Amino acid sequence: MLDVAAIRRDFPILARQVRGRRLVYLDNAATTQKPRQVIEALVRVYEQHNANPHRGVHTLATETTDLYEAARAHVARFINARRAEEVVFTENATAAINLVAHSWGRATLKPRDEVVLTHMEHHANLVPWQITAAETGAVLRFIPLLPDGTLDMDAARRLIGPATRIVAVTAMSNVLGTINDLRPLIDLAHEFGAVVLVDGAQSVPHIATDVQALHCDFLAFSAHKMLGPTGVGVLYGRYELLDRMGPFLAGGSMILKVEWERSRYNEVPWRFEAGTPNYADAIAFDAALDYLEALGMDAVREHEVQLTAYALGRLAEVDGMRIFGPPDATRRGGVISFYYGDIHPHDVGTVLDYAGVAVRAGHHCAQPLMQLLDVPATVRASFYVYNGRDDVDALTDALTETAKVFGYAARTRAG
Amino acid sequence: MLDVAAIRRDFPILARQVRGRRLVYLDNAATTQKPRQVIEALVRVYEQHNANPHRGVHTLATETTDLYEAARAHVARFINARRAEEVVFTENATAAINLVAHSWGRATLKPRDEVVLTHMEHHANLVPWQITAAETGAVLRFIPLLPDGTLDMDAARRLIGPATRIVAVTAMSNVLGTINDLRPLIDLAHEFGAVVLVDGAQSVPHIATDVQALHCDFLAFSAHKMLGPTGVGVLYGRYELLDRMGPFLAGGSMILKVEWERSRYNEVPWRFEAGTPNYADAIAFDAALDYLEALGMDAVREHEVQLTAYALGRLAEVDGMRIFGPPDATRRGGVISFYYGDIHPHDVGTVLDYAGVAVRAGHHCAQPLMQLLDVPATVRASFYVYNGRDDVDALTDALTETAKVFGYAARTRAG
Amino acid sequence: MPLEPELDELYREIILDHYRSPRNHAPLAHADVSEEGLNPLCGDEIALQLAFNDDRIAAIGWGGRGCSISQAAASMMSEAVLGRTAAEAEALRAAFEAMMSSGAEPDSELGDLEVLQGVNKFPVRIKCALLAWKVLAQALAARAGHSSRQPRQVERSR
Amino acid sequence: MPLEPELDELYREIILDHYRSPRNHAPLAHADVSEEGLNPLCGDEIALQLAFNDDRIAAIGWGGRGCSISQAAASMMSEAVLGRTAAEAEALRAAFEAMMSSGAEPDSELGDLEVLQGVNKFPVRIKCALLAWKVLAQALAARAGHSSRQPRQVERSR
Ligand SMILES: Cc1ncc(COP(=O)(O)O)c(C=O)c1O
Ligand SMILES: Cc1ncc(COP(=O)(O)O)c(C=O)c1O
Repeated sequence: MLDVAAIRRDFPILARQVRGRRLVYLDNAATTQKPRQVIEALVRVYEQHNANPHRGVHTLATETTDLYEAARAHVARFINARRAEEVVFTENATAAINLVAHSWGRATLKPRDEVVLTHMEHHANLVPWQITAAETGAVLRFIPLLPDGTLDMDAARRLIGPATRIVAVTAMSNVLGTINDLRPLIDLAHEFGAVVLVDGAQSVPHIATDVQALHCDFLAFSAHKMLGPTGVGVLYGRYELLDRMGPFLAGGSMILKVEWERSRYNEVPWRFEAGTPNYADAIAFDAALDYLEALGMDAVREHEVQLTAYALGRLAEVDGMRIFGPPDATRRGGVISFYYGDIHPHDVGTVLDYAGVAVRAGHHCAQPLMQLLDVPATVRASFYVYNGRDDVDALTDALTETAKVFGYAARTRAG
Repeated sequence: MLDVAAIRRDFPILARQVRGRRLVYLDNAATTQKPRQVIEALVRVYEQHNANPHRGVHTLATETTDLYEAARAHVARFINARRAEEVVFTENATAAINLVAHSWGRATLKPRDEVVLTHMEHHANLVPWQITAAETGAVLRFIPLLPDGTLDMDAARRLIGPATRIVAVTAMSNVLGTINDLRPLIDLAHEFGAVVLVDGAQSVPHIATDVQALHCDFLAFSAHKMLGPTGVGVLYGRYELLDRMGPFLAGGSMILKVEWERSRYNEVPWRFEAGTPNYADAIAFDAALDYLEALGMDAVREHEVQLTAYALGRLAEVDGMRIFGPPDATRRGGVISFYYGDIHPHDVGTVLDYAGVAVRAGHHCAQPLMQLLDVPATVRASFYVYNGRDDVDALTDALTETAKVFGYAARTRAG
Repeated sequence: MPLEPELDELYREIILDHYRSPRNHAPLAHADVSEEGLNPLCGDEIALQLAFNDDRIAAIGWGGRGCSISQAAASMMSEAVLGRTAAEAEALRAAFEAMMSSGAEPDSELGDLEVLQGVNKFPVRIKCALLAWKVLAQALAARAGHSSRQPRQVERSR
Repeated sequence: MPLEPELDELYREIILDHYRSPRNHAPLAHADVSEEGLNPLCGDEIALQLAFNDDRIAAIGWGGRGCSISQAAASMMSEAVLGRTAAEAEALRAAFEAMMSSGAEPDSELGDLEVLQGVNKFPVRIKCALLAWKVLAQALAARAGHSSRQPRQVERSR
């Protein structure tokens, strides 16, 4: 089990007050807070090593290059990639998916080829495919959801077939919390020679990830959702696949030999990293991985399962509460979306903020899913390593207050 | 004049030693060091405000959004843009140029349309245009250089004509130091209805920039080359132009309304910022602009002109020194590329590093220009606000040592 | 955990009343202009219809969904401009926007609308209060002939 | 400002000698295999040609330009492998690479090549010392029939 009190002491922002109340940060699916170990690593780069990597023979440049490449190697180990060269640093998970939609998608897809997505994709794993489909004539197909918020696997088996070129699917829904059972989907896609991109933005921070065991071809995620700094995303790609892909962004570092009219491109992964990379943040991300590994990803998961089970129980006691996603905490991540009575999520969010409780209220970059759920938006509480039961209690207490403001007859049965 | 000793105290890394010697950092054209004011601003974001902007109603999200948008407004003021919405944050200058090559270029260029570049462009302002040209059938034309390293304006007048759609030109060469006289070029391009992209990666950090006076349509630059953190670039674009451009990267935030098969895109500039932006670094960049404004951009320029003049003089005393670019310090930036006797730049760089002097040795992401100069690479020393004459002296002293190692008969006439 | 007075300033009784019982909340059978707008952050949507008698707003109808502030603001707006000329409605809009954006002292002619001033303390919600008024501005502009054909977006959410 | 002893370790007299007077530094008139490689950081280029007599390297020629380390390493490599069989050359290459990459104690058969061990302390320059040897590996592979047609790149610079 995690020692939440000790962990909290590592996060300077958690000492802060919001409108005179303790900050209860439950917006972790959007971005997480940073432990001082990560902040210090960032400061250390700038105070001791800073230089443009890959371009210099001097000491600072050598040090920065080594630290940057060590971060890459660490990411590779963290997801059990075969080699460091399978890790491309991008600006965020969104840029990582765009890289695939562009460099793999535009080069590969032909009219009527099928791109299979699901009805729970984040805009980041939907809009790039809309654009690539429009450019190539490929067609989008969507795996629908069952009423409990899980993927309809029967439908998936009907949808994935010889026309399928890529299946792009999230490992965990940022709205429903659903953890998808990816292996059967991936095996199915591979049977038909399709590749599989996994959107790991919500899963990699919370669940131990092994790309070799998963058999996925691509995996995208963001450092800022796992204690790391902003401005760093990761695209993992199988080496053979990356190696066959043309560049996306072009400029310095991604080239091997430039002439006026044409260029030869560099090896993977540098072929995909044009210009000065965000090395300082990538190096600080290395420290975030250290932090998570010290906690242990299995302990992180266990903690969140327990906290989610507790939260589901407490919220179920609140009258008029409509909770989305699978009811079983072991089948979902620590992300709980709900609609409270007839109170608009935006209003709930504002009142909760007054209680110091930071939740997200909105469409969570999943507008079409909101339509399926038949709500304009939801309130979403999401957990991480520094959250405890006291945070869940603060949430439910504040919801009771919200009901009072709006004259909604909310009662907690046991609260 | 700048108080170099006082400025140095603001830069923690300058207290560091390299192999027992004072760090003499002369690799500023690659990236600059960061004052503690910037590092502290970065720490402050993470310790006090951090949340995903633009997506939340809670206090932290509001604060972060305000700080992020304030940074955008500050950048707009810094370059005298008409409005904050003309500033798009990207990962670096390279990504900013790619955005234009993609969203403007691919949508606009037709076969045989002409893209006019120059023989002094950085790969970042060359390779994206090669790719866009290959995709659209447009043709690249190059403005050649005169022997003193300035643009051949007669040739430019012959090259720019009715077929020209865009002129993409650097404001200052990162190899030669040449400061281009852009206004005549821009006026010429506009006469023919072409748009002009200015690569300001080297100029904006060193010379006061006024996009309205310049009449440029696009301007790209990087925060990390002007005391700011890594991972932040800027694309300035005239509002009317940006507003007509389709998106580049796709995902959260850049959309207005998403349906399963299609999406409507957000307003400018957010249309071009997909996913979670690198807000922490953008906010710290704001502090870098504060720092530069406190020094005064005119004082920065004046300081560099004087230092460059001094350095050109000292280097000219070194026997066997071949200096590239305009001889007049008022017509160039604080970037000096040279070739020393028959000693390969890589070797010079290594020996200088032993003296604590960090310079760049290589092709500086301008491989074809190296061929024009008929050298495999150059050594490049480049200055910023914390450099003084003592740094230049350290450089020339170390060059004398280099000659000794290689048995090259170097003598400084006055040293 | 008692609520802060500030929160009461936001959710004034009159606002909640408009939210629960919105006025003019139905489409018009015969509209001269129809416009819509949306706020992508929270998905608030407002569709507005106006019917004119000469230059005077003779009938108004609106629909949409969203948070209490956006819905109450739309309801209050519909009451406030009904019966006014286009120019008067525009003047009211300007006065309202000034109050919301700059925190300017409310114009006395704003009447009931003044209760929305409390929203000013919640920057992230200002867009909610302005949404209906922005759609009104589109509708007035459309009637004046500067219409943009497709539904215009309103403001980017904050 | 006297130079550090470490720097002398890098620029040993024998290295500078090879740099100034490179051996086998001319194209072969009749080559059995030709390969080239480049290091994008500093623009070092090595073009290598081998002529075989049975399995033995009967003639070697190289060209290119680059820093002292890359040029001296190419010169020394060319002397070291001339007259050896492909298998012997490959064994020498492996021993050299092990010494450079891992800092392993030099294999005694490396002879003069040992002077390049000092480069090991300059991580950024190791690629320079290895460039010629990587091209040799390509050439031996090409001869063995695993040739890749177009000029192969060598290592990404550091
Ligand atoms: C003239 C010029 N343009 C563009 C760039 C690219 O900047 P960045 O690597 O930050 O994208 C640089 C610096 O490397 C430069 O000197
Ligand atoms: C499931 C999912 N995919 C992708 C993303 C995009 O991540 P980012 O905004 O860091 O690019 C997010 C988070 O916003 C997410 O939750």
